[in-house]
Amino acid sequence: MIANIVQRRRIEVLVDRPLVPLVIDAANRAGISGYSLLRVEGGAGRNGAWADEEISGAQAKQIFLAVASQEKTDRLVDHLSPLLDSHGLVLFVGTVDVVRGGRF
Amino acid sequence: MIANIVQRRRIEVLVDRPLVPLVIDAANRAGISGYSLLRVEGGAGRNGAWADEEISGAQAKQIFLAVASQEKTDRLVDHLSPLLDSHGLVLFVGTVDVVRGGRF
Amino acid sequence: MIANIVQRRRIEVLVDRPLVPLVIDAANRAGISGYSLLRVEGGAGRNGAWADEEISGAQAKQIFLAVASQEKTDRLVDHLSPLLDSHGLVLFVGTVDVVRGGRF
Amino acid sequence: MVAETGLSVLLSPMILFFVLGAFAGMARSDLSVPEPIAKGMSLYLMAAIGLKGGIQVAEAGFSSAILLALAAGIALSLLLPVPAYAVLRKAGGLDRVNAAAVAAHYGSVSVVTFVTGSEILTSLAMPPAGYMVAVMAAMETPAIIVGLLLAGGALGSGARRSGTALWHETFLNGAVVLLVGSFVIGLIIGKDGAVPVLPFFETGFRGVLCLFLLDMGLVAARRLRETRSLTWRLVGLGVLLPLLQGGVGVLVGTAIGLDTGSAATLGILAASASYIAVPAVMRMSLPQADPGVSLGMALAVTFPFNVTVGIPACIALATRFAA
Amino acid sequence: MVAETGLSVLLSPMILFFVLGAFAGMARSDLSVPEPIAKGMSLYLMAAIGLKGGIQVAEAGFSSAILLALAAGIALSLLLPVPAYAVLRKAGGLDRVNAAAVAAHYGSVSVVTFVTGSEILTSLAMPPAGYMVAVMAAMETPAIIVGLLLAGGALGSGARRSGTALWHETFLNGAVVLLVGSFVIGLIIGKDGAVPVLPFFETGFRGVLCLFLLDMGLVAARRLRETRSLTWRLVGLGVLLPLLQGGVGVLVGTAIGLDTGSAATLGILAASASYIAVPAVMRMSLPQADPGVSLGMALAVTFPFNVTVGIPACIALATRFAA
Amino acid sequence: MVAETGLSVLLSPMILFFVLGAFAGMARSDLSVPEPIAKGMSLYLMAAIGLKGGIQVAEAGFSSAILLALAAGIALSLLLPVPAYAVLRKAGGLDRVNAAAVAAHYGSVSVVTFVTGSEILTSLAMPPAGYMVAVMAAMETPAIIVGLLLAGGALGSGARRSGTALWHETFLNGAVVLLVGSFVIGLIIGKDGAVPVLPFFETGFRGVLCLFLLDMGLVAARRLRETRSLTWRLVGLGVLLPLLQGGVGVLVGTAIGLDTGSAATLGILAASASYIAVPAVMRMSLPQADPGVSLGMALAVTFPFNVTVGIPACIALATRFAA
Ligand SMILES: Nc1ncnc2c1ncn2[C@@H]1O[C@H](COP(=O)(O)O)[C@@H](O)[C@H]1O
Ligand SMILES: Nc1ncnc2c1ncn2[C@@H]1O[C@H](COP(=O)(O)O)[C@@H](O)[C@H]1O
Ligand SMILES: Nc1ncnc2c1ncn2[C@@H]1O[C@H](COP(=O)(O)O)[C@@H](O)[C@H]1O
Ligand code: NA
Ligand code: NA
Ligand code: NA
Repeated sequence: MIANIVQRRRIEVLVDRPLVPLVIDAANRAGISGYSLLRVEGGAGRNGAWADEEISGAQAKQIFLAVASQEKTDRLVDHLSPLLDSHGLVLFVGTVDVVRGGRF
Repeated sequence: MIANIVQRRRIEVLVDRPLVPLVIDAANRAGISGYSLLRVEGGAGRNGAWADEEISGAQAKQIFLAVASQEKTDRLVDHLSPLLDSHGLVLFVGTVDVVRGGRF
Repeated sequence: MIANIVQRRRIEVLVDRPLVPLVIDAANRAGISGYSLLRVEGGAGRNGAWADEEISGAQAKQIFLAVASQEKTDRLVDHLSPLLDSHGLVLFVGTVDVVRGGRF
Repeated sequence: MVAETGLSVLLSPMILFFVLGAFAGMARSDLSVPEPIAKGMSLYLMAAIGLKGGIQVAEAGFSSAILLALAAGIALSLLLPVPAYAVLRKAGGLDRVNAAAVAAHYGSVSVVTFVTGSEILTSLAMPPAGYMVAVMAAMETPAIIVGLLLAGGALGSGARRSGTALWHETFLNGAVVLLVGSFVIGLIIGKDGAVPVLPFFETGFRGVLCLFLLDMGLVAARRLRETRSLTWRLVGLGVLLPLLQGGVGVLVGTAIGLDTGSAATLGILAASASYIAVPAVMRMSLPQADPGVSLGMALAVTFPFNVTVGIPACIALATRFAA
Repeated sequence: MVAETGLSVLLSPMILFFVLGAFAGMARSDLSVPEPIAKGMSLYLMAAIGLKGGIQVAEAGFSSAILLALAAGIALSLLLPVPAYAVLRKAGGLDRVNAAAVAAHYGSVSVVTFVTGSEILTSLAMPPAGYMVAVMAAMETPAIIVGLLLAGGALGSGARRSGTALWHETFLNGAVVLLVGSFVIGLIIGKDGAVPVLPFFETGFRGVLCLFLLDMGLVAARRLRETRSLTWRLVGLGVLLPLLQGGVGVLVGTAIGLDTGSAATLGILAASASYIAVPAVMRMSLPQADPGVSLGMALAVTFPFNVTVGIPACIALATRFAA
Repeated sequence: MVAETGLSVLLSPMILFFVLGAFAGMARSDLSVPEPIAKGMSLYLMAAIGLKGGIQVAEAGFSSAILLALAAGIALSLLLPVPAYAVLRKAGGLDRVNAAAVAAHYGSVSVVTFVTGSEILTSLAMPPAGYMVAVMAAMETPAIIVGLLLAGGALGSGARRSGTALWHETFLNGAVVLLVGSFVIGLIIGKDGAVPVLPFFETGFRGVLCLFLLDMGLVAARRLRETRSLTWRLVGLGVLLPLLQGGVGVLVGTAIGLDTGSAATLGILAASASYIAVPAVMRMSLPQADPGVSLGMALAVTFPFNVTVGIPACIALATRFAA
């Protein structure tokens, strides 16, 4: 690979739609301003199975996906950790190579 | 990171919609009860390109996404391996850090 | 795991919908013929926040997801690198274990 | 009369489509209505009833009855959650946060229950007054504030966002904005101005309601099947609360002098439980509450109960009071 | 007569929208109908025809013709896959599993082909009887069972799920439930009860069909373009099978004494191939079958052929038999 | 007259729904129209106006006016971007690529502005001629080519794809295909052939337009709020360009002898800016252009301006010229 490549963390937070602003807020406070929201169509967890056909959108979920430096990731994890159980978030962090990753 | 972090496997299975129950079934037998289903809007493979505008939903696909321990992952892979070719599944497994991952 | 497992790269390219054919084209030239397109429902970046409710689909985005060998991945990254800034693409590459990965 | 009304209700196409959906959901059929279609139909229904309500008020003119009915609706939405909370804690065995969340759902209203009730009343030649749409919109959100007060200390944790954010969610909730907005548009354009658009909002109305209720049946049945949060006690309360609240609503409506159809509708509103506006606000403001409990009760128990039994019961009661 | 019918068919707005879609798909235009909208339209069309069929039967009353037609339909769905399977193996060069899967598609029916045929027949003043909707619903799934038997040993691999799951998929398939359910609702409410909802299900019907056929044209053309599984032989069979099966259907319909429109419709049903119910079940029960083959033939070859040539041919044949 | 027309326009249900959407978007309400529903409504609107235009031309017969109007429309689409480009560079401070992209948007047209204008003209008893739909379709894409020429050297980078791909995008763009296709279908079937499908395309038309404009209001307001690319100068040009271009359009329309309604419509088309066809092509062919600038101006400034002020202004001007 010719381009300048850096390692960054790839953060995924599975979150109920009405709580997405909370996660974005936490990300902004952690210095993460770039993110994407993926559509989740269904799933299962401790509360049984769900599908987003629900008329009430309150339980529909999205994946908040952000690529960020280790440092910002740590800050985001710090902000979200206390909410994981109370708000039913699921959070996991992988590692990716980013081309021209300086801006993340 | 202050929270207790563990390493888990991140499993993705690309699967035709009508076959999703098969994968969920295999996951349950492997002890994996938490998962999410992501929307896939199109793609291409050995059978050419497709888009989910198809009137018949039989070829629309989803991504089955689950985070689980190495042990459960191995069991799921064992269950699904024989179906990869016959049922046209695509399966890959990454590694992620999970905060408060005890329950996975 | 009993099956024959190989390591492959997992490429994600965040791309505006009208530019997807460009990425597919680059992938084909890199020898990557299998890919999936994921729905992205919103996000934020240097140009502020967006949601795909936009009436004009020109700014709606998809994630181009492909699993490929290191070699093909390098070629794809080479092809796309010059476009990252001019076309506003976001590209990152992770590592995954693939069962029966010979064909990727 | 009750039995008769009940039967004619149960054999109307709308209710039969609901039953079909419930059957398909119970039997695990793969029948499903795409989520954007369901949301599109609910936007259509809300715009249509808002518009028609506004036009009717523009025709009938303002009256003190409107203000009385609005005040009664707001009072019901504010007060009903209190006894409901007590019952849910005692008889339902819920903790503070969950009881408060459920109480807020039951203090608020269900748009589709309202629409179904209005259609049935219209077919029985006692349509509710046009301003009842405004009453419904006014009842959507007061219960949320009471619910949060009842949850009390629990508010603390989400506090950072909840000041303005809550206020905002409460008054600028999509359903409220669309209902009130269409109502005002109806008021402005009046009957004559509405001529070009009414065909759309009238021709399709009952048919769309059929398909929407088909989906509601599917959703209610699936939720009943998948839920792990409902106990038999809670199911019982999901039947008891609408009966009690519906009775109070009809009583209040009759007491303030509403016509029979409107009094019955106030009862139907009081009996109904929100499954759109309130759940989203609760998820944001009381994230510790289990949505499985509140949505399970509102959607899977109370909604089907109201559509089949609660509405005819409110109508019968209002008719008796009127006689 | 054939030519005349054919021309008037080809110049109807519905078929012209189909042709427009096919043109756009062939020319790689980026015109597309969002998938939830397409699904919403198909729910609407199925509810509408179920309802209308039920209402017509409620009007006309039950008769032995209904039972005869149902029996004929089920028999066709069960038996047609057998010769189709033989032809697909011999002339089409398909292996056992794929031949069985395709045969199941052709034994079952296409709702949109049925609707298009009914509209054309109605415009020619020989509408099919209301109960033909029930016949269609009855023909949806028997072919699936025969297809799986024909696939024989191949069943083994998916066997774990296939016992109850298959039974379930077959009888509680969404399309079947909605068609039969709406039919029963139509039966129950009758013509009078349907007054409030009919405007919705009638006013929009042909227009929705236009937009749906626009999408079918797009989908068929794109599939034809993208497919890698179709050979010229299979394309030929995609034209031959509907002609043969359509002929048999018209013959049987005439033989059991159906009126001309209904006999033509039985032929159209026999000639049509499923692209909704069957593909999903096959994907589940015969995952080794290549959906590119069966959907390619059913959607990209047979559907366009039927809509433009097969339907007029069936009508012409039924008219000749009647004379 | 201007004021009067303006007021009656502002109080029509369509514009009031637009205002409601804009209010909800500004107030950050969570009201939203699902994206597939919005796309479905725009397909419906385009099919309906194409069809109706074709039917009207089939009725009225071809005339030299049609060719004149088509030529005028194409000329406007080709020429208007040139002065717009100059203004955008000088007064707007945009670089070459962005000025060219924005100029292309303003040379092209907005379908919804056209439809809204036609409805208003019809309510004022001066409906535009049926062929104006064809004029609109003809104006959709010429501006794209001029825009790319203006961008000049910048074309280089995307050059590989742009030869055939651009040609293709330009002429087989989904909106163009659907508009022209439905127009041709209308021409073929004529008034009589359209009887079965017209109820769908007429009954719902204005109501669907209301809901679509509700969504446009939401989208425009949200874009105005989120945008980081708009300067006050660009906002000013988003008002000035439609006024100038609209004036030229009305002038040309009057000069070539169009009736008042059609001349006003040519002005409305010239004043309107594309936010569907052009943005997608620009994103592909001029990826270096910031879509925030062009969409911000077209959607968030010019569209609301036209719907509330620009359309009445064009109508008033055309009426004055006619007098
Ligand atoms: N192990 C997992 N892997 C992926 N998604 C999960 C997992 N566990 C839970 N989820 C998702 O998170 C949601 C909430 O989970 P829970 O908090 O367990 O109720 C579920 O409905 C799933 O969509
Ligand atoms: N290498 C790949 N990376 C990501 N997705 C793939 C890949 N190969 C196949 N797919 C997806 O899997 C589907 C089936 O692939 P196939 O089994 O090759 O026909 C395709 O339509 C794609 O959506
Ligand atoms: N760090 C990030 N992580 C995930 N998605 C991102 C990130 N940055 C940008 N994006 C996505 O890429 C789009 C374009 O970003 P930008 O090029 O910064 O305008 C955004 O709208 C997001 O959807
Ligand atoms: Na209530
Ligand atoms: Na058949
Ligand atoms: Na213009």
